[in-house]
Amino acid sequence: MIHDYLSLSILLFCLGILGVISRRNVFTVFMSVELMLNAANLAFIALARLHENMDGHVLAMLVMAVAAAEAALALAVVILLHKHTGKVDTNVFSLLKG
Amino acid sequence: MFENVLSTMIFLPIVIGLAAMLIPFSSTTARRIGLIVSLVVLFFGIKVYLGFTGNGQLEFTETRSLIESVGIFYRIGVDGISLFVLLTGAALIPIVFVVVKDRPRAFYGSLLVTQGAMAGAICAADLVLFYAFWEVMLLPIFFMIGIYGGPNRKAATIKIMLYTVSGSLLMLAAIIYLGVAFHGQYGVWSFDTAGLAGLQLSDKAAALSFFAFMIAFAIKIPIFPLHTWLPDAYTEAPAAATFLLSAIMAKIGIYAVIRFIMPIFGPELVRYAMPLAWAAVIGLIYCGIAAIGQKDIKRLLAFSSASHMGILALGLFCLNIQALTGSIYQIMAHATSTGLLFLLIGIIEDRLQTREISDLGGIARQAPIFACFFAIALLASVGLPGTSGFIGEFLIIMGAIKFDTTLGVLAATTLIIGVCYMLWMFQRVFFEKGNDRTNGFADLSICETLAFLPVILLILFMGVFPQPFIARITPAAQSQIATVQGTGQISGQVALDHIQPQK
Amino acid sequence: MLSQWLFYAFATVSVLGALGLILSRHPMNGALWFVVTLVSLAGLYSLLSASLLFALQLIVYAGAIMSLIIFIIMFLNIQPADIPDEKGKWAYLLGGCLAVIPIGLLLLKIVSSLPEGDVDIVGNGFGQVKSVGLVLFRDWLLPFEIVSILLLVALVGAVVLAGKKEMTQ
Amino acid sequence: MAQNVSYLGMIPLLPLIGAAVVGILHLATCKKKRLPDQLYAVLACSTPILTFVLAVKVFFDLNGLPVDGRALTHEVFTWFEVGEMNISMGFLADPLSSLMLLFVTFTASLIHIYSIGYMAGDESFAKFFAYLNLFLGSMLILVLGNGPVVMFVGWEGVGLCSYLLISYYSEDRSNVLAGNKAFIVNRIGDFGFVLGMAFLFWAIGDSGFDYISLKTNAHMLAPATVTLVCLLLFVGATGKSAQIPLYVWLPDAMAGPTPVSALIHAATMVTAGVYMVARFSFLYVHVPTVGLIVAWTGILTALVSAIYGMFQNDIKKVLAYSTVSQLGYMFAGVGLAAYSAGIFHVFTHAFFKALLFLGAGSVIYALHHEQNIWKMGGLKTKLPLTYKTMLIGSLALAGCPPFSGFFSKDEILYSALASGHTGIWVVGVLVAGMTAYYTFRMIFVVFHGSPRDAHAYEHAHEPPAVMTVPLVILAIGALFAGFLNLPSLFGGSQQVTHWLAPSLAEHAHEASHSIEIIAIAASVAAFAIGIFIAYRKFGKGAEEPVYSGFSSFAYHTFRINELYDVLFVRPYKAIGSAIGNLIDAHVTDGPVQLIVWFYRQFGSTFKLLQVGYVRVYAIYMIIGLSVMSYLLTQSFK
Repeated sequence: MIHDYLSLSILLFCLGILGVISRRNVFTVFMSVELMLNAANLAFIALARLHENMDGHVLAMLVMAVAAAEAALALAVVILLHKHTGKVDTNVFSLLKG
Repeated sequence: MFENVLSTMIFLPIVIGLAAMLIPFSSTTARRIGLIVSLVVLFFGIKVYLGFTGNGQLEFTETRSLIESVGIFYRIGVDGISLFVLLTGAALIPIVFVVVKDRPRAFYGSLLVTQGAMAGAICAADLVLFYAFWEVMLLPIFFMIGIYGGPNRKAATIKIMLYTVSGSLLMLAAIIYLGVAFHGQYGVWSFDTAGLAGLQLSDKAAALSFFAFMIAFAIKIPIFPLHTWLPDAYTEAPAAATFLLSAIMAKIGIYAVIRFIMPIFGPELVRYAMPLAWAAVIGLIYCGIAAIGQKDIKRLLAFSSASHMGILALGLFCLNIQALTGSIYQIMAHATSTGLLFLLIGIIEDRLQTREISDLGGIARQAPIFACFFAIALLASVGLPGTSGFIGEFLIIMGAIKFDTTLGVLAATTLIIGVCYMLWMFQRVFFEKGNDRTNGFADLSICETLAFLPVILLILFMGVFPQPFIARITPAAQSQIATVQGTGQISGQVALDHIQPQK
Repeated sequence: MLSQWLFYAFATVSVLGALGLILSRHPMNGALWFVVTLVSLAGLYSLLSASLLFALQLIVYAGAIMSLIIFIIMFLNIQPADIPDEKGKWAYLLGGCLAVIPIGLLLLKIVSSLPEGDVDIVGNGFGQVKSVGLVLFRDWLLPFEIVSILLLVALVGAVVLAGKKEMTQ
Repeated sequence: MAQNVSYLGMIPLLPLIGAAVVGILHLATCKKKRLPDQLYAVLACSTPILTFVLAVKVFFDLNGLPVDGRALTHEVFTWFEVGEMNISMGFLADPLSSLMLLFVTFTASLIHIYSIGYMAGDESFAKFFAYLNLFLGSMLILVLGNGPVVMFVGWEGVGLCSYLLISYYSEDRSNVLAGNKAFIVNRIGDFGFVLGMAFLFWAIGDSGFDYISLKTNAHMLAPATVTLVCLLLFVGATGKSAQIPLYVWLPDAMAGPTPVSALIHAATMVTAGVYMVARFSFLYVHVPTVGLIVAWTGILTALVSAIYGMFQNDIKKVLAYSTVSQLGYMFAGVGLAAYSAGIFHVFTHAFFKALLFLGAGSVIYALHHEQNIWKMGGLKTKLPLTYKTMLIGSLALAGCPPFSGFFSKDEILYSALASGHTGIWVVGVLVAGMTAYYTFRMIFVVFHGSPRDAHAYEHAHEPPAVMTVPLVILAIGALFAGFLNLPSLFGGSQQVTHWLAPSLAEHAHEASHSIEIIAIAASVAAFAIGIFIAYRKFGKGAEEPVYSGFSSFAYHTFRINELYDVLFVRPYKAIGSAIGNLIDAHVTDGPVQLIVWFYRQFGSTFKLLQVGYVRVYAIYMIIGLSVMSYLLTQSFK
């Protein structure tokens, strides 16, 4: 049964990756990252259940906290981006172009 | 302080130099501090000279543990060869502080740090320690060229930096290899020169390490065709940095060949002496001819310096006592003459804001003392008898002819080549009619005259009475030759005795 | 048996939500789809006896974080014209699938080498507030504190960033 | 055998001290309050006179020694000692060097005194005298040096002074160029000298590198080495003594002040090559082939420069070419192993050529630096003393019996005939005629006829006594010096030859008196013909000729300067410029540039991957991850 949970977690993680690499909308990209975090959380909790050890739960909580911090910062950046360009497109940023 | 003379000579300038960079002194104060420190170093240098007995061993040695687990020691000392290189540096640097004025304090700080590091590189008897000082002495030079240099300073800095650093890294690899090989043979770690001389290396390994060292030193000397960084760097660098590069650093390259390559890679040096000597001679002729085509006075002198370094290098590779003694003697002679020339050119550049030969003229009339000093340095540099340049050049040519007739004949062309561009330059800069720019040229002040005078006298003295110097050089040179030719090979056991520091 | 059926239900819903997220054009739609995923994940947590996490998932994730995101989307008042037109989206998705499949397969392979276990409810306070709290404050105190500092910094950073008038060029 | 005396070192040292004192005083005061010129004059003139006194002492000391042991030495200090090379700074006075010493210090003293008048009022009066003293010091080192290396010190030193004094009026570019040319051409010769020295040293130098040891060990040399060494040393001599192909610098060297031309470029320095060949006579005598090369080079130089001399307008150029020509005679003499004849010609030449130059200097001085003979004329009434002394000098130069030049030149021609080298003799006689022609062409044009420039003529006046007294003294020398070596034909005993004999390794060319009479008759006839043609053409006034055809070619010295310019100077400069500005930056630095280029290409290729979109970087990452995963999956099997 645990294998099913873990497989679901992998599926969600892969969907998150797909979202990150194929979409240009900042919000979608951001939420795809959140999806990946959640997939990881699911794996943590499933494995915690498997080993009956609650460290996994604690880690998942920490991940949530980090996600919250990330959300705060990322959204601030998004606001800046929008203020600056009026767009929510990641392709607007191309200063790294060689 | 009086027990550790050499350490004082090394670290006093470094510490004060770093302090001068950090503490907000005024430019003049920094210059004065620099002058005092360099005079103190000179004082210690004279002390070393007086205390030197010349027994063929390292003297004034100090040994401290640095990283004992891998056998790296702080081990310094001087012998008959390093003594004169050390003294040349100590004697010349005070002039820089008198002559080069109105530079930011960091400039003077850099000068001091370089001075200390150079003394360290000269005195070091441990390869890793040598490598450390070798790198440290370059850093301030990079800054001096990159920050205070001429219009194309950035390109010049990048070029010299990449050149020297790539050479140094090759050397570092070889140093590490030698250390590992020593550990493999004797079961202990050591980077002591005397000990490494006893290593038994396979032919291939020895040849590779030899070339790694040789390339590093050949870049610094420089030996054709690794000289191409030199014209740009010498031209763009401020006079003081050019002075350091030409008068002292290039000489440390020559010195390092004698100090490290001769004992450790004797057989390889014998095997590859001929091609290396050819490279040196080609460089000597090539750079000498190139000098005639220059329009920039500093660039002309840069090529001239490269050409003269060719003859010094040739002296190393002839592997006979005349040529080697000549080379070591020429280290001092060329340092004084070229160093002086670059400083005097720096004065022209400072006062007239130009280095173009075509902008100059008639300076001899405006500034007779200046012209006289310049002429003496120039004549020494073309090897006129009665000046220091003759003795070294003569000995090297004699040695070269003994080594290989063709090489010797080609080396002797330096008599003709050198005089062509030097006279051409002297004519355009000092003779002919002055122009609006040069008519206001002020002669050397009394202070500057007094600063240059000892060196001028030294040039003449070394030309007339070379024997006091040569008598101290020949035993050391003789023992190096003997080492190279395998008759004076040091065994590894000696190294093992070295490894435990004397408490 | 029920738990198994519930798992499949939640799993299906969460995958659908995730697909909705990555496929929907407007971020608002995506956000709503994502809430569905988060809620169904909360259900899965409860199936795994993680009652505290179940609550936190609903409160913090589906509640606080998602409402923040939705709030921002609304705050920016994104017009259809502002949304990037992603012409090659399907090509990217297809290519992305190709790139992601080996990763998924590797992970599945790793999972299949793990021991299997069932998901019956565990007794003696597993996943309860008290026991998780004991672990958290006893064994994980330092990471906890670090995360708190991280949150503080993020807070300050967000204020600074969002408060800027113009981006400095 | 050789006697050690401690005053020998003083001889070169004195003028050097003089140079240093005058030079330092000049440098220290020239920008502020100038010291009076008289002080410098006294300081500078005292040293050559003192050295002359010492030279006389050396002569008498030598004379007091037995003939075989006539050598004084003074080892001042070990100069340098490296391995088997032990060079001492030492001096040697033997009959050869003492003769040189005598006339060098004698003419130098007179010319120093003369210069007081000639250079009066010059802006850097003191500098001139410092250079002159420095020159004298170097010349004495050259003459007295006990071995080739010490000689080389003086050899290069005189070259330097020559450079400094030619460039003396340094404002004018052509003067400085002449100086450069002199120094560089001399250096080409020095190149040969150094190599010759080196080969000699590695052959026999390790058992002492002074003349005495070399002479003792010379028999150990392989013939090939002797030939090589002698040829190389002769290259040095051609540079210093202006022989084909390196004579080009000497005519240009006339850019210097006239006393300099008299001292350096006529009387002393340029004869150093002859002296050197005579010094190494113990080597040259073993290689007659090289001697023949030397003799032919000399006599051809004499011929060519006599041709040039016939078509020159500048009074100093005429004298310069005559110097080159006379030097050619000397080399013909030493080349034919008639060393004493060559040296004797050096000796007499010093008197009459110095006299001629100083006389020319008086003329130039009187005419306010006019040197073109076609602007002079009729000066014999205005400058009677100069005229008389110059006439004596000219007769000596032209080889009129019984003036000094007659005896010395004749001895050379005689030895050519006696040794069977008729070709050399014929050319020599021809040159003697040409010499008479151009010398008297100069005398007639300058002093006879009517003034061509009335204004200059009016203002011309005899220079002060300080200049004329040396003229008179030299004229006496030019008159009588020849009698010192009077051949037995005239009842003399060849004192100079006997004096020099211990120093030189000479073959005497014994021949009958009849041959000697033929030789004398031929040269006197040549002299008479030459002077007759000169009188016919110029004796009663003549206008400046227009040179065309051959004469123009000869006036331009066969365009040798242009030829050298095209053959050597320009290509050298072009190569220098090419190397310095193109080859070094693009070819030698090529490998480095190639590496740089490679790095750049590498970078700009990979730059294309940096599209700037975050998403794309994520894709790269995922692709990498995916590949890694694939590989790991494979490896799990």
